Amino acid sequence: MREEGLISRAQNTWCPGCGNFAIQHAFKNAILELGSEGLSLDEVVLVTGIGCHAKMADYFNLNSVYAIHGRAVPAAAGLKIADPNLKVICCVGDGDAYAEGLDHLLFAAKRNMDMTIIVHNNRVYGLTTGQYTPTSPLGFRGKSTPTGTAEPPFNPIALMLNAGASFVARGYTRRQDQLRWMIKEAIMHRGLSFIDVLQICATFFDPHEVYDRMVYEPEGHDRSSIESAMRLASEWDYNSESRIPIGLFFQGERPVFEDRFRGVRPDIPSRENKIGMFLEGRR
Amino acid sequence: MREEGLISRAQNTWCPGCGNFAIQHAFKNAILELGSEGLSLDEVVLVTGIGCHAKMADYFNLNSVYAIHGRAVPAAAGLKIADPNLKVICCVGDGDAYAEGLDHLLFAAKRNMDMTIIVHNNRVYGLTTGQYTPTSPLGFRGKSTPTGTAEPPFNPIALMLNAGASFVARGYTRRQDQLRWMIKEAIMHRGLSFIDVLQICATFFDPHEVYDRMVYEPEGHDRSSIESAMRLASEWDYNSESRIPIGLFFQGERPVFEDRFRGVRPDIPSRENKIGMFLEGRR
Amino acid sequence: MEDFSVLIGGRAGEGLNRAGQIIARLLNAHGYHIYMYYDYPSLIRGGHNFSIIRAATHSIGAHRTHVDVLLALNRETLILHSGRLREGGAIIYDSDAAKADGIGIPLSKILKEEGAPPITRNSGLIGAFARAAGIQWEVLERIIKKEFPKGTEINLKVARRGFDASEQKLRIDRPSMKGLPLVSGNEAIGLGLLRGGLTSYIAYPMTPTSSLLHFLAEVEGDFGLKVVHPENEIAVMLMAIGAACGGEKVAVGTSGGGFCLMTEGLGFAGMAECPVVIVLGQRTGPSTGLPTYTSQGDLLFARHASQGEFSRLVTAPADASEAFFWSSESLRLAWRFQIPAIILSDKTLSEGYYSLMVHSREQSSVEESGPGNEDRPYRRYRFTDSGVSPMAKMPTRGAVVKVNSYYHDEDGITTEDAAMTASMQEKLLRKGEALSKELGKYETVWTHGRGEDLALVCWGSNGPVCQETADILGARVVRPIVLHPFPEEAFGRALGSPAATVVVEQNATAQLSSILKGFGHRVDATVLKYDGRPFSVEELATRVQEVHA
Amino acid sequence: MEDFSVLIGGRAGEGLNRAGQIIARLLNAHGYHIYMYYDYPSLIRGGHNFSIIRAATHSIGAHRTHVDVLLALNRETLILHSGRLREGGAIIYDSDAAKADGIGIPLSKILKEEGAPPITRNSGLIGAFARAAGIQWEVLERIIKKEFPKGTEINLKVARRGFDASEQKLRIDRPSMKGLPLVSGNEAIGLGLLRGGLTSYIAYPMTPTSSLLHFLAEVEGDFGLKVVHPENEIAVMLMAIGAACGGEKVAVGTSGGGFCLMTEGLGFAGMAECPVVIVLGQRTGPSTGLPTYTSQGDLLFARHASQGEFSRLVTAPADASEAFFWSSESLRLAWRFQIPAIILSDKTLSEGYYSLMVHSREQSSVEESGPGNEDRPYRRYRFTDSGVSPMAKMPTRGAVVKVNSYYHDEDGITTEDAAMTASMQEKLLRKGEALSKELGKYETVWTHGRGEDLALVCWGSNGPVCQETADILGARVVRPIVLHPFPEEAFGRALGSPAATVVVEQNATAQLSSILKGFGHRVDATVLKYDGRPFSVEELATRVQEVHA
Ligand SMILES: Cc1ncc(C[n+]2csc(CCOP(=O)(O)OP(=O)(O)O)c2C)c(N)n1
Ligand SMILES: Cc1ncc(C[n+]2csc(CCOP(=O)(O)OP(=O)(O)O)c2C)c(N)n1
Ligand code: SF4
Ligand code: SF4
Ligand SMILES: [Mg+2]
Ligand SMILES: [Mg+2]
Repeated sequence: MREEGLISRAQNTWCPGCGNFAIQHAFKNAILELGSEGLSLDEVVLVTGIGCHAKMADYFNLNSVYAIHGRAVPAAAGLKIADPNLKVICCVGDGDAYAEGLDHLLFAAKRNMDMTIIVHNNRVYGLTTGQYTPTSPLGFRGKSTPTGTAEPPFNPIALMLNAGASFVARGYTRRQDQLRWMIKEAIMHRGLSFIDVLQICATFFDPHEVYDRMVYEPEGHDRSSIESAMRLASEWDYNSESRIPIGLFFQGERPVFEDRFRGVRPDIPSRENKIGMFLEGRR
Repeated sequence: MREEGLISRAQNTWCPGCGNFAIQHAFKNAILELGSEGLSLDEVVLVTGIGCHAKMADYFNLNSVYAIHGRAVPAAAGLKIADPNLKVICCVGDGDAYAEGLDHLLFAAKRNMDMTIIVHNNRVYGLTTGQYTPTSPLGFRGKSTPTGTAEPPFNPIALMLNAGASFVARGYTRRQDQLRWMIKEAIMHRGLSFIDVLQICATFFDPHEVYDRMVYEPEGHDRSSIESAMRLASEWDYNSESRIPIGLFFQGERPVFEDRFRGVRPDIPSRENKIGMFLEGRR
Repeated sequence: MEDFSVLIGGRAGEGLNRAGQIIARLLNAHGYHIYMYYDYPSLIRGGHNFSIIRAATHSIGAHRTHVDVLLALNRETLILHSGRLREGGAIIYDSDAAKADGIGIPLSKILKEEGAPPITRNSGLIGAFARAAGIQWEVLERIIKKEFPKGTEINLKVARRGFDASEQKLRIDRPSMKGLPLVSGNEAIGLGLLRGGLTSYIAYPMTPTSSLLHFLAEVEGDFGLKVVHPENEIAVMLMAIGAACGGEKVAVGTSGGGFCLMTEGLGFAGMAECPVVIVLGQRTGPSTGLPTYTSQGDLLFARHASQGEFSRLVTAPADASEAFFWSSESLRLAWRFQIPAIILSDKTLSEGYYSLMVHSREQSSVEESGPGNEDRPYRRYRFTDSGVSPMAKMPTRGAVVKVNSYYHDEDGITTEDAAMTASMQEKLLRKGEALSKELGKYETVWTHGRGEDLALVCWGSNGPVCQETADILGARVVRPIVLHPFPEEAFGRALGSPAATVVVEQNATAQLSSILKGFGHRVDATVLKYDGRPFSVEELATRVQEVHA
Repeated sequence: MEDFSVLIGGRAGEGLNRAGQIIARLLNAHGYHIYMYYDYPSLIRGGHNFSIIRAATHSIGAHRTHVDVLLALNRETLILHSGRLREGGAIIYDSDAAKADGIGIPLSKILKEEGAPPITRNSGLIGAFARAAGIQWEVLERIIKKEFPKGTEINLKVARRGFDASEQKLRIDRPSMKGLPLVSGNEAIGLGLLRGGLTSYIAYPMTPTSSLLHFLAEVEGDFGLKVVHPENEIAVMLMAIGAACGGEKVAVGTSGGGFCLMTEGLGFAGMAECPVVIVLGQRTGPSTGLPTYTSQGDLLFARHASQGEFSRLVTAPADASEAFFWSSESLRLAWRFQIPAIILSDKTLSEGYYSLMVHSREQSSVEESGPGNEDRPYRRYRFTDSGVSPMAKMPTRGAVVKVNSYYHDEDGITTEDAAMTASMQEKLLRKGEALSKELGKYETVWTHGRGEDLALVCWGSNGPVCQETADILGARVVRPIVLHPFPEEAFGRALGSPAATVVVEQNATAQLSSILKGFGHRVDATVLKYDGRPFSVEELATRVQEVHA
């Protein structure tokens, strides 16, 4: 199937102007570059939740697990347990990963599993036609909250730093080059890579004017320091109209959970024997 | 039933020496004091998960919801939505609240619901006989990890600060007075109160020697500053043998989610009319 | 005309659902009974959407294969649906987008000339339709004004242009008069719940019940309702249980995937005797399946979900009118017996539009069973003959209310005693018997027709299409509305002994059929459909004739 | 003695389960068939625990009401269980804790004198028992040495003191010889899974399958297994699916509450055709219920869990030997047909100890169906006659493997097409037919006895107790081992036409019975038990006689 190129024959059904196109584009180029640098595309698996973002699974001629809403991350973890060498990338939504399945996200960070999580953070439920998500601003009027929400957003960058992710970044769909670069770095990083991508939703929530005005790439930021990363993270609370730093906030090194399964090989032929010995001991 | 006193007739089945007794004791005294200060005990509801800790629900002559594993917090949230005046206290376990139902904990903090969450953090699954939990130290040998875990613990204090809890504290079962005081303050605090109580499990994990040696009450700490609270939180990572600050880390003020339901009264008698009017508009 | 259908098609994001509703209103304004089916894929823009609006002088709740008028916003609509047009039917289309043999309206040109936004295109088509159907401009004008509080002017302008560019093709020979209220199935459910006393609605969005959440959130203020959209369906169910403990009358809504996540809480509600109503909107499964298409695949799951055994109520209304009635009653019965009640809807019912008939049937009285004075000390789980204990909310002055997911004694304190366990299990099931008895007062099985040759047995939203098919074939319809506890006696009486029984279901394994067999009923054939699309009348008639010559 | 029982009781935390196992070993060492039932409440210390160890010269898997020897670590044990002692039976008790008519052993005194820790008390009682049963010291010594690699000396000392203070009461007249291997039901399941090719086990602890997790974690290194205990059961199920995609042969274990949380993933596995084995250990529900007691309350839930319709395998082994066989086969069949397979265990089976007989029955061969060269381009969901497509793992060189929870085409790309939807639904169910055919090669229905008067029908861990009851009553037993797809033909053949059919179940609504009725079988009476305690032989015999005079 991949002979046909990286983009599959599936019909694209995102709205015109949707920020998902930008992520798709950056992702495609990142993969192509990694491919030309020697990465075997056979070993890439794209895992998604359910939502507009998740159509990524259909659109690429790559191994994919088009999972269920909120549960991409544990499915990805299972793949890594099976084969620690796989390059597993989760494309998840903000409703998906910050609401329905938040726990899994934090546990992937805690375990520092060697995979990449890209959150298509349009700050709205796109596919279910526009309800607030955990990163929608306070007072957001969505279809489930027509008079405005009564809860301020999470700061996922801070949460993931706290939970132990070893690569934490924020992207913006209208900063294509940086996004591509970040996705590449994330995939190559050994450990849990997390990118919160500010994505515009053309139909239900499009703050691109604010983003265009507010995003900036901090200079002289020490990426190896959790403290500086935390400080950077707290510059924007996903709510107020303040400056929004984008880029790689933190990159560190620590043991990877699935390494304990590296080299584990089930010795099937000798199993009958071992079972026999076990039972013998129980006589 | 409460005529018989605050402690119910249910037979207590905790192991001798269990840290739960200390929490029970502190809780009882906190409630008694609040009662004598005018709190109506009719308005107190104790909500628990499932685990050794959860037997609290049986042991008190108080309204209680002995819920299911990991799900005390959303049940408590439902009570608050029904009646914002209730004093709802969740006694939850570390397996319960940090593993099975972590997401709910964070969302309660995000919404700053006016309730109290006391985590009986014995850093082990007690009732299911000794498996590691999200706060067990790295390398913990439990029944599900006989060769030691491969994942470092969460720092729940930091996570909850990040998620938006407006009262964040750490207690220790062998600091009874402080614990009682903290529980009282937590209950009276308007907003989400969170106390992570270091509890010894006499049977499966008893680091009381380390705790006794390491815990201290920081002086001059500014409880109104999230930053200082974060700094304090990072002094101990639930893993290494370092000093362990206990006490109230942070207390702040921010809007409470369920306030939007204060004063909402369903006008049942006029309903037929309103439904009729609605339907009329649809002809 | 006594019975005719209009199909309007175009791309997602062009407001096809809305357009369909306006056409439905137009026809409703002439006193027709209306049914509208809306077909759309799971995406926000692009892709093919269409609505079939059917109007008839008798009560309906199904679409027909053949349509009388085809309104095409694009070429695809013509390609896909021209075959449906009955001989002599009219095509009205955007002549700037396609070519056809019919009334062409140059919509792009009109929009350009009027400086109108793209979303008004369908107003042009609606205008053209109105003229073609012989509907007076004034009627259309009134409805557009009502339906477009924003953008009224521009929509009126475009509609008028369409109207003027069109020509009369049909004759609506009914007087312009008020029809019945036109509501979606989900609106009917919501209104029914409100009527039954709903005070809180908690849900996480999921097709096909998202629009129930939206509707109730919209009317929250009017009805003193509390609407909450939490982090996921586990939280939804647990919050609902907590809210019920705090005295709310609460319902939740979801579809299969979310219902899976609620099953643990469902069992907790069963054990703890916390009432809750669950609106389960079925869609094509398994798993994510076809999110925006219909199914009746969750019947057995709904009956048996969660470990262990407890009483529950499962109903499957057939149309908006039944949904209105049974949503209200489900809530009342859930609270009366302190059990979970599941309303099995599906995409067809939830998102279809219907003319609502408010049944004059007597409603069950809610016997509010708060603790009396004789109940001191209060015992949440006091044993009674019916199994129903007095339910005190938290707080209740002087009462200690203990709710518990473990086996417990009458006070709600955990027990592991064998005898108490057995007694509590029996109490949980005794409530089911009491419920069955109460249900004896209701029309739990719906019947239609007289033919003794053939009985069509069906459930839920297949009711109306079976009714029409039965009329065509001279058959009878027997349809259980309550599916658990199964109204065996009423069903047996209703079924009688027809020469043949054919069960019609929107699933692949004939789930109702397996229930019927369990009660010893003969099933001669099944007619199953599992491609996500509801039966049309013609289709079902053919399918039934295939198995019953 | 051909058949006798020993009950040992005391408080939680005193090692009663362990003590029971040692007694079981002792008797096993004399070549008896063994069954041990362990009864304990949900707490860690205190409360009353007891084990009944039964030894017989024939194969057994149930306890009896009457015991021959009562070993009491405390007064409570005497109060609760003296009534069980058969005439002439022996009581051995801690004379420092209670008074009784029997052999008193001053355990506190002994422990004090030996400077032994409290946990060794039961060794004293075991020593006393050995002497009373006429077991030679050497045999006991050997077993204690093996069972207590730590604390051997002190346990030996205490045991010897008990031995010396006791007197012979019974006569074990069998030679000391090796018995069959003694394993718990969970160990049998674990070993069976390993035999079937298990490479990963993922679970969140929950009684009664926690000990399966513990066992597999313990042997992880020996078998090159990957054992993971994640954050919750949702993660468990999804990780398992991911692992299966990555080429693992994976099983998960849980009980009802955890299974609820897995149901959404179960449907995903069904739709995406990812094989997975689920060990579902039933306990007394609904909800948290009685965590440490038994039940057969989840049969219908297991058959119908998750929205929509897909093929699955549900088996319910009766004892360790069947559990060993069917765990292995479930794994093979799950992978062969790419479906979820549920092994329905319960507390009785999972935590009971049994003498294991390794059946020599032929195992099904796993037809590994990786893509051949003719499969280019690879299509994960290629249509085939059997419905089973070649399954390539990720990564497979040159293959793009697309797994999907939506309806999809053969490539795994999402579709909303009506015809493709229907075809995929049929594919999912066609695999079930292929599975049924394959199951035709197995003994899917177990029968015992010849009586034509009465057939006892049961399932799961009730098998052995029904067998003994049938022998007493001259009845037959018919027991389906496979419960889905229901082996209707084999069952019908096995049942024949007995004068009466009585269904025995450990639940309150007779779930198997309802399945049988659905297939048109007559059920004359049911014998149900739902207090969490398994039937003893005497109890069941009485209960059956009550309904079948
Ligand atoms: C268990 C479950 N609940 C709800 C849904 C319905 N659903 C599908 S997509 C979606 C929201 C998607 O929002 P997000 O994750 O932000 O993705 P986006 O569409 O914005 O890319 C929901 C609620 C579902 N499929 N499964
Ligand atoms: C859904 C579900 N999964 C698993 C269990 C089994 N279970 C009961 S208590 C418990 C762990 C309790 O640990 P923790 O919350 O730390 O409480 P503790 O016993 O230590 O106080 C588990 C896993 C359950 N009851 N429900
Ligand atoms: S709804 Fe929003 S996120 Fe979804 S495809 Fe359209 S623009 Fe993109
Ligand atoms: S197991 Fe641990 S936590 Fe549980 S009662 Fe015993 S000492 Fe307390
Ligand atoms: Mg989103
Ligand atoms: Mg714990």
